[in-house]
Amino acid sequence: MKLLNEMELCFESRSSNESFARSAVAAFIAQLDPTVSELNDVKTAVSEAVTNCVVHAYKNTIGRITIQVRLMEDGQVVLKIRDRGCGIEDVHKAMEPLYTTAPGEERAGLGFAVMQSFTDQVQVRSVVGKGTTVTLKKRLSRRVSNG
Amino acid sequence: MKLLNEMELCFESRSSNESFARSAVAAFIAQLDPTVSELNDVKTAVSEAVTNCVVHAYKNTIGRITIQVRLMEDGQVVLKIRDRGCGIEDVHKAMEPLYTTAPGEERAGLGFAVMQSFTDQVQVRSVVGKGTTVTLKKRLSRRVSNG
Amino acid sequence: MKNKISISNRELTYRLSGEIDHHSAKAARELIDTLIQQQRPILLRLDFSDVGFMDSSGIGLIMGRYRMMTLYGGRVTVVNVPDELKRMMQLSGLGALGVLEEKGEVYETAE
Amino acid sequence: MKNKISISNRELTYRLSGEIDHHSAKAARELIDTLIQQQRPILLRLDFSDVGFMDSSGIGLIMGRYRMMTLYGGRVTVVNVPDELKRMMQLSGLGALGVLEEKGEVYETAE
Ligand SMILES: Nc1ncnc2c1ncn2[C@@H]1O[C@H](COP(=O)(O)OP(=O)(O)O)[C@@H](O)[C@H]1O
Ligand SMILES: Nc1ncnc2c1ncn2[C@@H]1O[C@H](COP(=O)(O)OP(=O)(O)O)[C@@H](O)[C@H]1O
Repeated sequence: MKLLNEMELCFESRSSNESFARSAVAAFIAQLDPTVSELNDVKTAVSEAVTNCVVHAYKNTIGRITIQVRLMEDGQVVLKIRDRGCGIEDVHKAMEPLYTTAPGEERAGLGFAVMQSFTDQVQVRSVVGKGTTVTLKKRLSRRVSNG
Repeated sequence: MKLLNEMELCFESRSSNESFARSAVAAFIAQLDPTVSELNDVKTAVSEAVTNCVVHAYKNTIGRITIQVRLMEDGQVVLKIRDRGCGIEDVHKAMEPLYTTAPGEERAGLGFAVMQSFTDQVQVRSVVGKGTTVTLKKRLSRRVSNG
Repeated sequence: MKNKISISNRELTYRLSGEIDHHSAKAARELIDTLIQQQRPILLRLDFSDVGFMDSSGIGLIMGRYRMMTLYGGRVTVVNVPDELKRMMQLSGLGALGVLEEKGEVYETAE
Repeated sequence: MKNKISISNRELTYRLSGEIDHHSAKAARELIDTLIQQQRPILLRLDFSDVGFMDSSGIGLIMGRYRMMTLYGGRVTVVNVPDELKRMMQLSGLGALGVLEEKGEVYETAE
């Protein structure tokens, strides 16, 4: 499938960057003329993945988060959210709804569940001590352009 | 001066990315609570610098554009817009108002003049055949936070 | 303009606004918890009318307040959830705790 | 809703909207030029009421239409420039060409 456009975003794991990250991704995919609901889905999933880097991957430290976004010709959006943080020991368990290692910080354990519900596909690659890459795929409805 | 926050953005020199680039920068500096007019100034200057990469640096080809944004503690925003395109032979001449090498494409020759008028400082480093880096500095008024 | 906070008959209503994420939830949490401790309401009403975006941090925010109110013998109710946030609320299982006002009276904070 | 395009008495009014940059100026330019060639107006009125953002590509757009209209013996006038765009217009020197409607009548495109 042909790549239409691509961007990469790199920023520090400060919580004030959570809203920046999802706004920047939204501004980029706006090119595909998504519906309001599709845009909201992508923003929500990105917000979950970025928050996980801030809260879990770089707990108590500041590290770098990278987001790569690719827009494909068929309307598919491929997002990679990457950190070089602590990594996840048991990815399968981490992805279970309500599982969280940070209940004290009022994490609901729903981050991965939300990503799964709001996108078409979620892939997690993680190496303990090296970091985590979450890949999200979502197909946007292509609307007939009238101009 | 202490660095508060930093991000880097990398994207292809497609004209459809011009609006994405200025929106992403605006979303990032929103943290400093700029006035509407300051936000508009920064967006305008970024739009000029990015358009120059699309139109001049990578004329007829697609290359990579990088934007680095740093937010300093005193409210200063430092923006670097970098391309690896054709470079500028005579920077001094290029910066003269109304000078343009692309009148056929309806460039008004005002890009640098606008950057200068809408920010506090413009620096250009360019090597022919290697590329150009434009550094823009703008001090935002710090407003007393009430919450 | 509706009030952000209204207190009467030991009912505390807090109207959230803007985007709720991990960053913004922190400030809301601190303010609400201070109010709960000062006022000791028997009902905490969280009004979502003006929330334009929310990720699962919003669920954590509700759950945390639910725990606190239960501890003090009170209850929590979540009202005026915009359509865009309904899927998130459903996914959360909050419904099972009985905190989501299904339709009920249209509640408005004092003018 | 005002019309985007209105033509009467050989006056062509075109209401731009949204953000004008190098990317979006291209589409506007093509449409306006087609209209000029078909309609041969003696006055082209560019209405900026609904323009929320503009970089120097907007100046290039005006200058290009100015050249074309002058070639055909007509003129260009720029109306309803929002405050945020005034600095850009001033900087451009367009004032010297006499295309900027200073205050003048409040012009509105047909309902
Ligand atoms: N990027 C990451 N780096 C390290 N650990 C992570 C990362 N993302 C998720 N985790 C782990 O997976 C668990 C479940 O994540 P999630 O479903 O998003 O819930 P929550 O963020 O609410 O804890 C987290 O509690 C954490 O232990
Ligand atoms: N990033 C760049 N790479 C190569 N040449 C550039 C770049 N930016 C500007 N220039 C040169 O400088 C000239 C003046 O630029 P500018 O003032 O922005 O006006 P305009 O973009 O309207 O031509 C351009 O016409 C071009 O020749």
